[in-house]
Amino acid sequence: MIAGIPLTHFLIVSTIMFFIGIYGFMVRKNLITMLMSIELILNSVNINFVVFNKYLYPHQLHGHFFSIFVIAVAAAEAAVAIAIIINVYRRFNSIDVEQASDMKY
Amino acid sequence: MDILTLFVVIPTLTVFAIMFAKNLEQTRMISAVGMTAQLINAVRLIIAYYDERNAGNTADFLFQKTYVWFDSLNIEYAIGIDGIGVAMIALTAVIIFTGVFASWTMEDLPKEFFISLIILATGVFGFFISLDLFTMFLFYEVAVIPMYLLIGIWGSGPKEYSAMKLTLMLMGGSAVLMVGLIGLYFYSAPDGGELTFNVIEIAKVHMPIEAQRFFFPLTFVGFGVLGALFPFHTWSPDGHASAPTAVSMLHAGVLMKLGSYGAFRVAMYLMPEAANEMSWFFLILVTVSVVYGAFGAVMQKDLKYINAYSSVSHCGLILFGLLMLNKTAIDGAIIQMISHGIMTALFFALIGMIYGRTHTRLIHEMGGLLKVMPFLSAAYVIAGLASLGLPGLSGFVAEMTIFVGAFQQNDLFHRVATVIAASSIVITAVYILRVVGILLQGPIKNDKYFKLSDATWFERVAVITLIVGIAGIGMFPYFLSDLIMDSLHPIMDHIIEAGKPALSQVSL
Amino acid sequence: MSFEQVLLMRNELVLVIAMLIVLAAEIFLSGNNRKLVIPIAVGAFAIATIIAWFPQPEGVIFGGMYQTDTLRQIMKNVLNIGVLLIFIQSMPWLRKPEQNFQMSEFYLIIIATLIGMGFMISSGDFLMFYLGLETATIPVAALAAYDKGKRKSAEAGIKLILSSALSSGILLYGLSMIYGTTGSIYFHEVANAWGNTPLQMLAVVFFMSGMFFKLSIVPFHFWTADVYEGAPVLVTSYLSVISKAAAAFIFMIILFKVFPTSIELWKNVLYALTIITITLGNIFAIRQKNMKRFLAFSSIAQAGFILLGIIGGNAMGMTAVVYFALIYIFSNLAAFGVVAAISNVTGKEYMNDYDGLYRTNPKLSLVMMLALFSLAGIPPVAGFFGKFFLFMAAAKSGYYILVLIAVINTIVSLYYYLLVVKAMFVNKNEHPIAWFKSDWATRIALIASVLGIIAVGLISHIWEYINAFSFGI
Amino acid sequence: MDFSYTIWIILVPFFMFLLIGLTGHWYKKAAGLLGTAGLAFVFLASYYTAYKYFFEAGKVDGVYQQIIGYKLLWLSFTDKLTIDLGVMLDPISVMMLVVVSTVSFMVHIYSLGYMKEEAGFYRFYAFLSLFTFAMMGLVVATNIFQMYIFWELVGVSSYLLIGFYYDRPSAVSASKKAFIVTRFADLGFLIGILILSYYTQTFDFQIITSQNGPAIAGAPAQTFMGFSILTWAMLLIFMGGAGKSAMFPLHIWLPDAMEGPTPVSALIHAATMVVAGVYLVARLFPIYSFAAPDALTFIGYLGAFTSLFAAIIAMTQFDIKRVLAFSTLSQIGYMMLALGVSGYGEHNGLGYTASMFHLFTHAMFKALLFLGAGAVIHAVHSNFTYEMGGLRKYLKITHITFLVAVLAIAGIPPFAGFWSKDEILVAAWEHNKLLFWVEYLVAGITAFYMSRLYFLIFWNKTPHYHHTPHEAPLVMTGPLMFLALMAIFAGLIPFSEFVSPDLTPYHTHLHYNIAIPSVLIALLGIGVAAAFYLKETSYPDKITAALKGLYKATYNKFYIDEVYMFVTHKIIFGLISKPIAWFDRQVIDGTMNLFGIGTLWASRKTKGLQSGQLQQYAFAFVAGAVILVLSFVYIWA
Repeated sequence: MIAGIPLTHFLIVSTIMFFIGIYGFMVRKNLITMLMSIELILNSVNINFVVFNKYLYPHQLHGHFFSIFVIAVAAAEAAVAIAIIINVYRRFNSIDVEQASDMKY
Repeated sequence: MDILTLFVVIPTLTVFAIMFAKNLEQTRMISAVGMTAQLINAVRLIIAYYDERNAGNTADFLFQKTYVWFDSLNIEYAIGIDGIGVAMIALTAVIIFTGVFASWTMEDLPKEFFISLIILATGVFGFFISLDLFTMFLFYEVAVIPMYLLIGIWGSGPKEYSAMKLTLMLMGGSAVLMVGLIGLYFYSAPDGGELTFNVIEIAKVHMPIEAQRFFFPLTFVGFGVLGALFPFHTWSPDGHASAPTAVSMLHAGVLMKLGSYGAFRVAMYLMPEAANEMSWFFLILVTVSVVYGAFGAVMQKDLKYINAYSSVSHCGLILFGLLMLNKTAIDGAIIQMISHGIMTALFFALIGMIYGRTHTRLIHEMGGLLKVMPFLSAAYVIAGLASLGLPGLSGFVAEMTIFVGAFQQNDLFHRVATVIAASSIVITAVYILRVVGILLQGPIKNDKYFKLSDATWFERVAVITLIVGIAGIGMFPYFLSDLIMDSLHPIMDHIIEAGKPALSQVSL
Repeated sequence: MSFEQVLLMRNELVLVIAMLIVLAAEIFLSGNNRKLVIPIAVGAFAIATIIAWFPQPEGVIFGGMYQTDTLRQIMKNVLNIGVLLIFIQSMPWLRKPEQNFQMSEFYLIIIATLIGMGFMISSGDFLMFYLGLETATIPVAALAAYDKGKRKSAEAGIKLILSSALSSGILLYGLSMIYGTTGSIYFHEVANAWGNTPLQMLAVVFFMSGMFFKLSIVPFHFWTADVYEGAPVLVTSYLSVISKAAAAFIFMIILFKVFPTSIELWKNVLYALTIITITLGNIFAIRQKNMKRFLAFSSIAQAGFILLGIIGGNAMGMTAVVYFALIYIFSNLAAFGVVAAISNVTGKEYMNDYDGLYRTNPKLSLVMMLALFSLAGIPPVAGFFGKFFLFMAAAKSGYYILVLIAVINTIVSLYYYLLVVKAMFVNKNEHPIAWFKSDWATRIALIASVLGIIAVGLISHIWEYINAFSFGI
Repeated sequence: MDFSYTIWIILVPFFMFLLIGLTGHWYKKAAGLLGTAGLAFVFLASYYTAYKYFFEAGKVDGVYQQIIGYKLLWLSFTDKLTIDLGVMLDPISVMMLVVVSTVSFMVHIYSLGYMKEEAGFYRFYAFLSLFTFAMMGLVVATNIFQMYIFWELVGVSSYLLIGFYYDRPSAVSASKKAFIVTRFADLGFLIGILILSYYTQTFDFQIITSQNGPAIAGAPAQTFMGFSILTWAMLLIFMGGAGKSAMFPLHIWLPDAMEGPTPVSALIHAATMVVAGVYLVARLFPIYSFAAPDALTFIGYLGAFTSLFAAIIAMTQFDIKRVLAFSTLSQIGYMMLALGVSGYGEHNGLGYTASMFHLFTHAMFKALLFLGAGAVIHAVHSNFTYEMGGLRKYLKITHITFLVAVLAIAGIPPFAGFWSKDEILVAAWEHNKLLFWVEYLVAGITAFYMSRLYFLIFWNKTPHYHHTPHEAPLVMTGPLMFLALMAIFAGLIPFSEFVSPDLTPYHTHLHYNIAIPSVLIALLGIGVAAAFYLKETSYPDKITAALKGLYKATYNKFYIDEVYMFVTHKIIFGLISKPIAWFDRQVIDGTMNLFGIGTLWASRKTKGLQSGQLQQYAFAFVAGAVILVLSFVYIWA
């Protein structure tokens, strides 16, 4: 199914995803969108793990395992994050990240 | 318990005892008793030291004890003492003893005051008995840090600023020093033996000259900051001006000596090649500081500032003697440590007592005090005369030994430095007599001064003890000089031996 | 896998049990009895700490994912002691009525993160390491947002969770490249396959960035101050002390074990970041007025000092880091303990609120002073020894200039520590914080901390004990 | 014979000082008697020693010996350089014992009357004892460093005594000036000692002055700026002597020192301490003579100049104590000159002998003059001659004794001054004609201003006195009479039989070809003075008007004081000390503060970094990572 696609293509995709994620994290003001950017980063990592495993080390499963754990952890992270975002919304009446800057200097 | 450790234990016990004191009376009684015990112990030490020497013990350090502390790092609690240390301990014991009496009427937070003061003294005693650089450094910092509270809480004037400046500058010195000490440690076994902080052990090895060139300035300057080395002396005027009486006494009297003692015992003794090679540079600095401090004192208006600058000048003379690198000059430098210690303590004690009565330290606001407080004024004159090097008082002995020693260096550079430094004795006379003239002599300027009383009994105890010290050294200097000279032989052989090749290269 | 092998995870197991006990108590207690959760939790944890203390053999399980040895045990015990002190300090705070409905969460979350740290410290491969790291991080974000009613707390929570997610993303990206280039996630295999290729270098830098975030090394530190300020005091102390110590430890282990051949790389990284971190941490700390924020920045500078122990890559450095962590825990907990006690009673958290504190609350002031002196490295309290040995460790590898810069920085840090001392002892105040009687829990915690501060330095056996098990590259 | 008891000559005054100083405030008046009793012992012991030394034990084979009566190791600098404290007896030190003890004893007695009203009576006696102790220690010094020690001590006792009336600002500043000026000179002394001792490796007088010693036989060959190193050393040592003996230009302190009580002026600032410089040169004379003749010549010229300079100023002064002070300067100049023109051995040493002789006689008549002046001041409560006149009617004994002293100083035979001055003039004539003529002139001026003073006090017009002046009590006139006897007869001592540079006695005789002209010029001086001042005349005013500028300059002591004031206040204080104080506070301390301020400034400036914006934090994070990657992966790897 993926036989014809070289490794580098995957890596290019994952790298682009990684940087889109980072870019999104830095410019999007909505906390939820920022969280989504994080997910992009994590997914790029997942792609990396899986394709490295598949292409380079097909006799073992470390990468697959790792990506599964990452997905799980990402879910946990999202849960906590969204809970906090809700709390932020209650306190600030907004989920704009720039509003949440009471503390500085 | 061995006699040296007692010097740390007695004040520590005193501190604990003070914690349970209820009021000022109890606090000062405990302090006085504790410090008297310390003084007695110092006398015991002197006797024991002479006994041991007379019995033919020629070891460099007597009463040596070594307890391993951090085994894997070979850090020890190593103690031992030679004649120089005995002298310094006696000095400290005298000054802390008088310091307690000078702060007899400390109303504000007396317990805390005496505790801090005695902790400070503990650090000093510990420093002088230590042979291990780590322990020595530890005690050194213990001695420095209570200064912050002592000045900050009980000081006067811009006390917060002064306390902060003093503490930071001194700790800055000790920070630099720390690097030097660590360097000494890692070069203490160039042939692959066990690394050590022990002074005796390090003195035996030959440290590579490149390492010495790097660590000697660090160590020397590190100690030098406390010894008021120009241009790192500026903590001294502000610090002394703001400090309460006993603290000024102890600080100028003993702590500043810690700096010069360390510069000698650690920097110069352990890194003799670098000491020989670099002494010229520091010699320029200290020569400047001798004259500079004296000139700085001439136009000051505040009694404590005058004395602080005079301390810069006199402590510069100590370093000057040390850097001359010969027995006589260093002997003189160490006598000067003792002499200046007692003398300046006396000065600060008197200034404190005068301030306690007139509530000003500006000399122009006072006048004719000789009439209303003859005892204090006479004592002030004696201190002044000691400061300007009157024979029969301690300053003369020290200064002359330094100058005669300095003149044994047979080249133009050292000669010129000596003449410049010697000229400070004239400037010293100028500012001392100026103060005496304005402050003590002349008509009484302020009518309310007629009501002032002379010294109380506890003030007299402090003052007389110190004057006896000054006059004792001044009239019978031979014992002190001999005590120091004996212990100087091995050290100087070490330093001079190291300097021989270096000197032939740099002879002017 | 035999029972003995499972018992190698004893520390984590007892913590899990303690957590279950707390959970059970939370479920079964109701009404007025609910407050019993607090002593039950603290008691359970205390027992767990004691059990974890007993010596145990070294070993490897899960095919190398989990390994334990004495040094890791020591580290875990150090963390346990710290957490125990935090728990004791937390008792009066959680007894307050406004915390009534969420007492057990505090304990549950902290124990959970502690378990995460245990696994992280014991990890033998990057997967276990990652899981431990996340377990130790994500719940803390919830803790930071613990004061649900406060804006600052919510802000701290969101800042912590998002930035830590970003950092772990970047760290993971680095890990994925490590996996890609070496084909393994086991520490020893990675180390064997390590070739110092540019991609691997990139991977190491990404990995280190993630760790620097945890250690709050400049410029990865910005979250620290805001989170510390917003979070409840005890959470702050937990964050600043326990998580940091654990992260520093495992960071050092991985550098020493996995990337020893890249020492040229990470040495230079550490060299630069040590200087920047200590300096900037100090400079930022100087201007702080809020005690928590102030301690946050000071803890940034302290992290810089920890790097000094790592940079030399020698056994002395490792001992010094663990030793320093121990001392740091005691010192910082004492400081935070005082801040917490005052904050609990009066709600005041600013430095000028402390003016004249000594005249009304001398004992608290003394504890604070000792703690600050220890942080500043003033003898005879333990901080002096910790710092001195860190410097020695760096100097041992020849970094004298670095040490010189670091010690000069200690003067700056001394300045701001003295500012607090000055506020308490010197400054005059018309309305100082009135005298109050601390409850016994606070007292026990503070006394224990002070004993630690004094004893850890003077008693050389602690150092010797740690030193026996540490190793260099 | 054993002279070890002589140590008590030093120690007794010292113990008196301690005793009176520490306990005197309990018995006040008795302190004077106590001090005087101590001095009586010193007086007797000194005379006894002199007798024993000169007539019994001192001479071996016709040569006087330097006898070490007592010696104690006080401090050792190196193996060779050690300070001993001890007593060395040789002709000049024994002579000085006599001089010091005589004058001091007389002053002690005199002060019982003169000072009895003073509040600080016991303090006065304590200080007098201190001074006597120091001066005795100085003259019997066995080595140059002992001399320096006591040199400083006499300096400080002089300081204390000048400032005795410490609530009088003028006295305070005078004492300060005296101390600082001499201290400055002592710096030279000290450096001289350092140089000398470095090259000779000894302080001991016997060794350095011996013909085979390291200073003379083994003189170092180094030169510095054209002169041999020993010349420099001896010049610097002389600087100390010049300071104490108030040679130009270090003389400025002496006139001001008259602020002290008059007995003090008599003792310290006329008879004993101020001649210490002369004594110092005499003590080291062999070195000057053999190893540093240039220095000796310089001393001669300086002495001559000072004597002329001071004599001219003395003519214009109205404060009787100042006239006497300048006359003292002038006479010390004589002594210095005599040393300068002296050679070594036999008759060549006449200058040396004459100098010591003049020192001796001068001590007697100058002390007498001061004590007499004290009696006058005591009687009229003023120091100024224009408030005096005609006092011969009221103060009979004082008048006679004062007259004796004036004649003695003017050099009228057979009074003491004549004999010693004659020897000086002879020595000058034989060695240096220029100096002779200068001194010849000065002899005339001396006779003039001394008789001017005498006439102004005891003759001239009688002003209106508030209360009738009355003669001083016996306790004051007694010493006057004793000293008058000395002033009459001291000249008859055959001094060359006792004192000579090579310690070998020789004979001198009167040189009529010099003695007669010198008496004539003295008589001329007295005659002019009598013409001007015996009665109130207008001559002085006329001459003053004619020489207005010169007179004013002279009256203001040639503005030397002003020059000093300028140097000290404007230059030392204003241009060195104040700038240093400023520099220290602003620049050095400012630099230290700058570190602090700079750090705080940096702290404030960087606060924008911590903006509170999560995304900026993230940016910093990523940027940090990228920078690390770029720098470490691509540059360093």
